[in-house]
Formats: sequence, structure tokens, C-alpha cells
Amino acid sequence: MSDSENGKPENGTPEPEEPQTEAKAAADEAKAKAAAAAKAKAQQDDAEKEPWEKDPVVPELAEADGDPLVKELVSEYGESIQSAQSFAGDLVLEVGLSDIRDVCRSLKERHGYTLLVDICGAHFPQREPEQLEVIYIFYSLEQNRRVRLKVRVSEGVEVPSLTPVYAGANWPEREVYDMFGIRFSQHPDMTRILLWEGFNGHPLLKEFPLEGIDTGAAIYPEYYEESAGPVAGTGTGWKPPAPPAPGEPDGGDAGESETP
Amino acid sequence: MTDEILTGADQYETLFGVEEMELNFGPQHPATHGVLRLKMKIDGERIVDCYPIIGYLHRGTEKLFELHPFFQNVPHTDRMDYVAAATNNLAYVGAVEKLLGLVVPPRARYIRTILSELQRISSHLLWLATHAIDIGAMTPFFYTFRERELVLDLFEEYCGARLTLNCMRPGGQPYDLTVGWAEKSAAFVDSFPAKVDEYEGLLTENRIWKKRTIGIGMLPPEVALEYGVTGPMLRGSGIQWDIRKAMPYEAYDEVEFEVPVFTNCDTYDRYLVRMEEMRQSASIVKQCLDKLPEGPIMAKRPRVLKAPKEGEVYHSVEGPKGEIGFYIVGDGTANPYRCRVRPPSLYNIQVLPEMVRGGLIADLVAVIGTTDIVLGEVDR
Amino acid sequence: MKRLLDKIMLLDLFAGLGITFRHLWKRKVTVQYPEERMEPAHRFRGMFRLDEDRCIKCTLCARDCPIDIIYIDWHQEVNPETEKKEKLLDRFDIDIQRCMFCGLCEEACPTTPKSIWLTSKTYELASYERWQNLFVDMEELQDWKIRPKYTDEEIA
Amino acid sequence: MEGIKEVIGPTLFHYALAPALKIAVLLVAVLTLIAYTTFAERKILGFLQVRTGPNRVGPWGVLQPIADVAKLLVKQDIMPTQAVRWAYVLAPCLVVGPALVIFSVIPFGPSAEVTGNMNWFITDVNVGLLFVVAMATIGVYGLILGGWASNNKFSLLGGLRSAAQMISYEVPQGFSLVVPLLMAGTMSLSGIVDAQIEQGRWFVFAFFPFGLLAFFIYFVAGVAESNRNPFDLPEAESELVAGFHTEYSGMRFALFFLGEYANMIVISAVAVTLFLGGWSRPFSSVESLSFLDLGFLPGGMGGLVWFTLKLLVFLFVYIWFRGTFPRYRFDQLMDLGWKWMIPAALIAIAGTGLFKILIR
Repeated sequence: MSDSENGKPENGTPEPEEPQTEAKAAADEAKAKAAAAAKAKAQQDDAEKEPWEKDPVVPELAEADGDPLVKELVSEYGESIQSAQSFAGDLVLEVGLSDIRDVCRSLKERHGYTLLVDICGAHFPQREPEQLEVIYIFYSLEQNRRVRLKVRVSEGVEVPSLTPVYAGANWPEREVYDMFGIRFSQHPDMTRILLWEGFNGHPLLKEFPLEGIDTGAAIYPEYYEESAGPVAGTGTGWKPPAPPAPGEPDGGDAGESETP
Repeated sequence: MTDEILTGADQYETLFGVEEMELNFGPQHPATHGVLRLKMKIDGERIVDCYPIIGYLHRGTEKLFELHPFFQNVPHTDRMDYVAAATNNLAYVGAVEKLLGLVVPPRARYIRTILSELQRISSHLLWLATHAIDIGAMTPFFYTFRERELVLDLFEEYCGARLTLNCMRPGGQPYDLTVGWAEKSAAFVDSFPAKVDEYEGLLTENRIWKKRTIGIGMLPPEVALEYGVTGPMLRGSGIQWDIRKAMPYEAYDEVEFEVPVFTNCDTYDRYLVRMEEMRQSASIVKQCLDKLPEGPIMAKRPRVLKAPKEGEVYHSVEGPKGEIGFYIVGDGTANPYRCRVRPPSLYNIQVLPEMVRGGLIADLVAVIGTTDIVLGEVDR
Repeated sequence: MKRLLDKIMLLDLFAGLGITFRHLWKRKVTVQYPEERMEPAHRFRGMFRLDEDRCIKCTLCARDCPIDIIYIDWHQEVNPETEKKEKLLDRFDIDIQRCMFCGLCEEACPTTPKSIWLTSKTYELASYERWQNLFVDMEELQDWKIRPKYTDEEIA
Repeated sequence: MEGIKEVIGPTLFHYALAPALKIAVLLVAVLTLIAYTTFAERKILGFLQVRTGPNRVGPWGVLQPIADVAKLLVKQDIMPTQAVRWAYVLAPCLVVGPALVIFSVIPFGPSAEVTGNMNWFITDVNVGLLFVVAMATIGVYGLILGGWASNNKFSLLGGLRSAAQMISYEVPQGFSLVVPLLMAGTMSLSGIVDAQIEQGRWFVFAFFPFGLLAFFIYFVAGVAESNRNPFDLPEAESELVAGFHTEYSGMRFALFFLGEYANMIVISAVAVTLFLGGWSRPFSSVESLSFLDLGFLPGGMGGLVWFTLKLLVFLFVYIWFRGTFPRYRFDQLMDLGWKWMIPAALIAIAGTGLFKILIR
């Protein structure tokens, strides 16, 4: 932390820094010794410890080909079920784009997954060419179990809509479209849902900056030309009015505010 | 000479030139509980069609989640369903714990259960207040707020905030109970069922209330499932499903409670479900206070919470409005790569057109009240 | 038969009237705000306080703030008395306008007792001046008294 | 008084000056009563709802209505650009005017035959009852016009609701008025009060249960007529956002407000007159209770006191209803009016008639 900077820390790196003290080096040495001793002791005690006193065991991805549901679906749809994995008890199936509606219909009608829990999207720019992903979560009341389906999509490709199968897929699919730009074929009303009609861009894509881009262009054509709205990185574009106190050019930012 | 016999609406249309009127209901309307907008076609007072428009309160919370480390996101969850912050916190920290494999100590689990049940009471009280005032009974509003204030006082004493609690952390609880908190909340839950009787005395048997709610906003169980409706709305439609029973989290498998179910699928039954849930919540809090174990409140956790390189979880809890769930994708950093909220209100309000079609405007108000939406959660 | 009788006698309506009538005589729960004030709980998260002496300038609070409203500048300087290097705060500003009082800064503070804390039991942060009173600096954080005067007695 | 009478002559005195004075006094009294009814409503509602109600303006907030009126008077009066101007302006007057006119036939106290020199009413029309019904009917035009002229869909719906509601509730109300008419045999309001004193019973208890039934129907229909909870559909704030007066502000809104409360008071006053013995004391036939006449008050003012007391009870009940009940739905309200109250009113009329015949 240098004092030439604004003192405003970056947020991406949250590792709590050790407070810098003069005696750090000496302390480090002592600490290392103590840690080694503690570690030996810890391994000894570990067996008696309660689970919350131990270091957390991070769950790992595991293949779930042996699951009965997976077996059935594979026998029905074969190659379409591209992979089946489980993580922390959740079953995740990756399904081919073209078969997704059939798989969902089968889940609903044959396997009892009657409750559509959620539909959402995700964006992985490092994956090529299928950067986008649509995730479906279903729940079965009889088996008391959730299952997740995933479909990988590349940009511009339409995903078969689930609205003919689950009426409740309507709004979440619209939201996925709104946030990621993934269009759904045969959807009754493929319009934006949370953002307004003239919004440029899809905000949950990774390249979309937090400040927003060009948001006003399409709805304020009299102010901005097409795709020439407020520029990203310049903040909200709105500046606080200059404070009446003299000798303080940019109001609001500095700390020398006055108490009346 | 034609012998054509005109029937129903056609007849009127030909005789009097009746037209449908478009009515814009909201976003500034006292009965929309926020900024819900409904574009309606009405024929007299009868609703022919209804098209909800949402998004007026969209704040990009899911984008915010991606930009902040796990522990910094807890206050953001407060601001989605702002009348039920504790259950939002619980769903979020539950998802993070599942992703990171953290095990929560029993005392923290009990405290979480108590908090989320108190939150359920306070959320249902707010629902009852607004629902009753929508139907025209203004007094329950003040009686429920009187009790809600006590719940908020308890929250304030526990975590320092009344509404946006920020009262849970991945791995445990940030604070232990204060001295005397348990006694205070025990006193509250002891006196609370009598207060519920009071509200019920004003409404349950009242013939006007019954007329306004029985048979209104019918939601058959098939339709409810089809639309992903959860929570009291689903239980009012006769489907006994409650995540607290189905997939117990925290301390719910160690306490006894009943999941009220009513089968008439109308507004009145959803009202009864919620009234009974408040009583059950009070009893859960009581049991938890009796059983409250001693011990640590925070699990051993790494100093920096980092998600595994690969892996994604979905964890949901039974919020006052329904299933509130978080889907988190980890990428090995301290931020969630993608964090999706499954908002119960979004799914519950999606079914609104089905429930109000063919009803009157007065019914619409009752039905919006019974869905118990919070627009902060619908729009996020 | 009994139900019919109930219906004609309007018993359900009279029950409701009875409940409201009983409340007519109950003690009122209103708190007459500017004259009476509710005492916040001990953990109530309100206005910030800072203790400059306790602060070790680690900037953890600024890092843990989800919305980055804490601005800290410091420099090192040799203390002429002890001849040791010491960190001195140049700036410790908080933009209260955007603060959501989540208390994560207080939790992040490594000192004991905390050098930044919110449990000052002040909740009256309303201000007539948007850009002046809600952007507090180091001195104000240590001795905060910009609370507007609400009651007549206070103004007088 | 006598001096003035000498100067201007008895005719002018009896037909111009005395009524004008009475009207002025009555108007001031009624307007004050209305203002303080609004205050009492807020206060009592507050008390019913475990809060204190207005208490900032003056001691216990008693100056609140004055502050309210002052605020409404100086408030900007907004008229929607698309409104129909003449109707928009006329509507509030149509609501207030008739409601105030009805007060002219209501006997607030005994007539000159009892007091000797002064009638406690402005005029005693021999078809007073008919006059009341006729005037009450005009009020609905104000609501319909107001709703229509504002050019707002919510207002229009409110106006339509009020039209339907008023018309359907005027019928049972009119029917229920026939019952005291039959009992008294006169249409003059002071005549009806005199008849109650003569017969030694209030009409609400006469010919049990028909008097009670008629009274109940009259009162419920009256609540509906004055658009009060649980029948406040035309203005239902949670459905129609104040309904017919959504677009009104300032003094015009105040007139609507005034009209609503004037209606409340009128209906209570008529109910008191017709069913609860008007200005007569309770048990007016029991001689031993004659101290209740409050004879020590000059000029028959005791009657006024009793009348006011009864009126206040009614107003309290109005407010109490508002603090307790949910709102009916539009079609359910019509249902109640046409399917239950009109038959019940007819039964009451038939029963009273039958009693009359049997007794004779």
C-alpha cells in the first residue's frame, strides 16, 4: 500500500494482508516453528476433533455414470447425454443442444421431475467455440431429488425453449436472453424482461463492464447516436454539483467536508 | 332474414359496441407492493388479460456477486428480499458452505434456524398487513407491525441491524447470542400465538374477508407445479412440500413441526397456510431455544475462502416466500464465477395472469397480495 | 342451524368489532419520535467511529468494504520521541451516502479493541446538505457531531 | 329579536331573517362538526390501531382540522388538461350541496309548540322524508360526473362503481324508510319524532323485529350510500387509488371530502330522527325519568343535546366500522343489496303493515 495511490484498494484481491510490523521477520521465524509443532500435534488430535474443527474438505467432481437416472437417460438418448458428473451431491448432466427439450420432457413425464426450479445462464469466454451455457434445475417431488442439466451454446445459436414442457420456463428464459443474449426458439415472447427494450448489450456476459456501456443510446436517439451512449470506464457520467465551499474544485471526492 | 342468435359477449358487442379498455396498473400503485406493472385488458371491471412487466428495481445483483469475494456478498443478499434478509443470507452462505465443504458447528446451526424462523414470522406479518390493507381492512396492518417491531428488536439486539441483517457468514455465525436474548425471544414466541389469534379474530371468520378470498385466485396444483410456484402458495394448493422437511438443512431435522397444507387452492387457503406457519415458526423457535447447544459458532475455515477450481452447487432453503436458492459456480478464485439467485417471488408472480384472468380488479388486488411478492427480489 | 343463526346474528362481524373495541383502551405503542427516542441495542450498527491511535493502518477495512467507500492514505515517519518509524494517517474518509452499514469493516479490523466501529448508537444521519455532511473525514469520525437538530429545544 | 321583528315586520322576519340566521348558524355548526368528525376519525382510528393519531397541532392535536383546511385551501388546484372543465368543476359542488340541503328539514330539537318561541329546525316540510330521499339521490351525480370528467380510467371505474352502488342501495334505503312512515303515519320529520314520543317508544323497537330490521337496513344502506367502509368501493385506495377523486386536489378535493362527511352526518341524523326518537330523551313515556329532559337548559336545548349525543354514537360506529372491516367486492355488494336487503326491506314493510292492521 503506497501513499502515492489514492489509498483506495483494489477489490479483486481480498486476501487479508498481514499487518506490516517491524518485527515481522522475527515473528515469522517463531511462527514457523510453532506451526510445525502444532501441525504434528494437530494430526494426532485430528481423529478426536469434531468435523467443524477440522480443515474443510473441499468437494470434488466425480463421474456419475452409475446413477440409475443417468443410466436410463443414456439408454434413451444415448450420445446426447454428453457427460454425467456429481459435485457435493448434486447431479449434473450435460446434454446436447438439439435434444434438450426431449430430455426435459422425458424427465418431467417419465421420471417425475415435475418442478422446474430454475433456468439460468453462464458465460465462459475461455471456452471455444461454445462460450455460453444454459443451466436447468429440476426437482422431483417423489424422489426428493434435484437434477441439473447443462447445455453448451455458442453465440447466436438458438436453444429450444422449454415453454411447451414447463409453462414456468417463460420468464427465466426471457431473463437468460436478457442477461446473456441466448435466444430460445419457439418461445412465445422472446423479449427483454428486466432491462428495458432499448438496452444495448447483455450485462452478465463477462466482457460487460460493471459501469455499463452505452445504455442510453437506443432509447434516447435524440441525445445519442446509435451505439454512442455514455462510455464505459468514465463512471456514471454524473458529477456532483460543485460544493459552495471555496478552494475545493472537485466536490464530493475529497474528505475536507465541513460541518456546519 | 337471418336467424342468427348472438350469444355472450358477441351479443353485447353488436348491440352496444362494447370495447375492451386497456388499464395500466402500476408501477406506481398502492396495491402492487412496489414497482410491479400490469398491462391489463378489462371489460368493465372484469380482467380479460393481464401482462406483468417487471424490472423497475433491477440492480444487477448477480453481476455484483461476480465482482465480490464470497464473504462480501452477504450484505448484497440482504437487499434482494429485503423483508426476509435472514433466509436470503442463509441460502447464500449455505451454498458457499456446500461449495467449500465447510461444516457448521451445531450452535451456529441452531442460531441460524432461530433467525430464519423469526424472519419467517416477520415476513409473514408484513404480508398479512399488506394483504389485509389491500382487501380494505386497515387495522391488522398496525397490529402486525406492533409484533413485527418486536422481532426486529430481537434482530437488532442480535446483529445490530433491523432489516438488512447481514447476520450470517460462510462457516458459521459472526456473533454469539447476547446475554438475555434467548429469554427475550422465548417471551416473544410465548406471547405470539395469542396475537395470531387476534389477527385471525379480525379476519378468519369475517364474512367479508371470506367472500373476498374464498374461491379467488384459484391455483390448481398442476398449474402451480408447472409454473415452478413454491412455498406457501404451493402448500395452499394442496401439495405438501417444504424444503425444511424434504431436504432438512441447519437444525430442522432436530425440531418437530408441521407443514400446514390446505387444499382449496384459493386465496383464503393460502392465508390459512401462512397463519398456521407463523404459529409453527414460533414453536420451532421455542424448541431451538430449549435445545440450544453450547460450543463454537464458527467452523475452522481458511482465511481466504477460495472456491475449488471446478465445481458448482445449488443450495436452496425454504424462505418465507418459497424456495430461495443460490447456484454458484466456482473457478478457483475467491469470487464466485457465476452466482445465480433463484428468486421465489419471480416464479410466484409469473403465475399471476393465470390466477387473475376472468376475475375482477378487486380480485387482482387480493391475488397480488396473496402471492406475497417483494419486487426487490423479483428484479434483483 | 347454529351456523344459520350465527349468520343472521352477524356474530363474526361483532367479534371483529369487539377486538378493535378492546384495543381502543389499550396503551398506545407509538414512540413520539423527536421527543422520545428509542435506545438502540448495544450491537446496533450506526455511525462510524475511528480511533486513530489504535489504527495500525492495515487498510483491511477498506479492502473488506463491499462498495469501496473507505478511503485511506498514510505515510511513514520517524517519531522524534521514540525514534521509531511510525505510520501516520493522512486521510481516512468514509462516504456515508453509499454506506449500507453491513459492519464488514468492523469485522475486518485486526486490532483489539477495534479501531473502527459502528456501535456508536447514532442513527440520526439525515442531513440537509447532500455533499457535505455525508462525506466524513478522520476528525469527524473521531468526534462526530453533525447530527441535525430535530426538536425545538435542540434548535433553540 | 322582538325589536327587529317590529322594524321589519313579521312576514319578513318569519320568512327571511330568522331562517337566514338559522341557516348561517346551522352551516357553521355542521361544517365544524364535519371538520371535527375528520379529526375524531383520525384520532379514534388511531386509538383502535394502538397508535395515538394526530397530536402535533395544538393540545392533543385539536387544531388539526383547521390546519388541514388551511393546507387544502392554499394548495395548488390542478385540473387535468384533458378533463371536461364544466363537469370537473361542477362535480364537487353536486356532492356537497344536496348533502347540506338535507339538514334544513331535520329537527334538531323540539318545535315551537314545545319551546314556545323557537323551532329547532329550519323548515318542516310535510313531505320531509321524500325531500330527504330526493336530495340524497342527487349526490350520486357528483361522483359519476367527477369520475367521468377527470378523464382517468381509475376515476371512471370509481364513478361507475359509485353509480351502481348508489342506485342499488337507494332502493332498500327507500323501502326501509317506509317502515317508520307506516308507524308514524306522517312524512314530516318532526311529525315522526312527535309520533315516537306519543307512542312512547322509538321506532327501532316498535313492532319487533320489523323496526329493528328496517333500522338495520337503513343504516347499512346509509353506510353504502356515503361510500364508507366496508362499502367504500368507489374510492377504494388500494384498488382504484381514490377512485372518482383521484385527479382532484386542493379545495375541490376538500369539497369531495366535505361531501362524504356531510353525507355521513346526514344519514346518521336521519337515522336518529326516524328510528331513535330524534331529539326526545330515552324512555320518553316514563314520567319518573323526566329529569332526563334536561329542562334546566333554556329553549328546549335539552333536545339538541340528546340529538347530538345520538348522532355522535352513529358517527363513532361509522369510524369503528372503518377500523374493523375489510372491503366488499363490487359484485358482492350488489348481491347483498339486491338479493338480501331489498327482500328483507319488503318483509319489514309487510310485517309492519300487518302489525298495523292487527292492532287496529
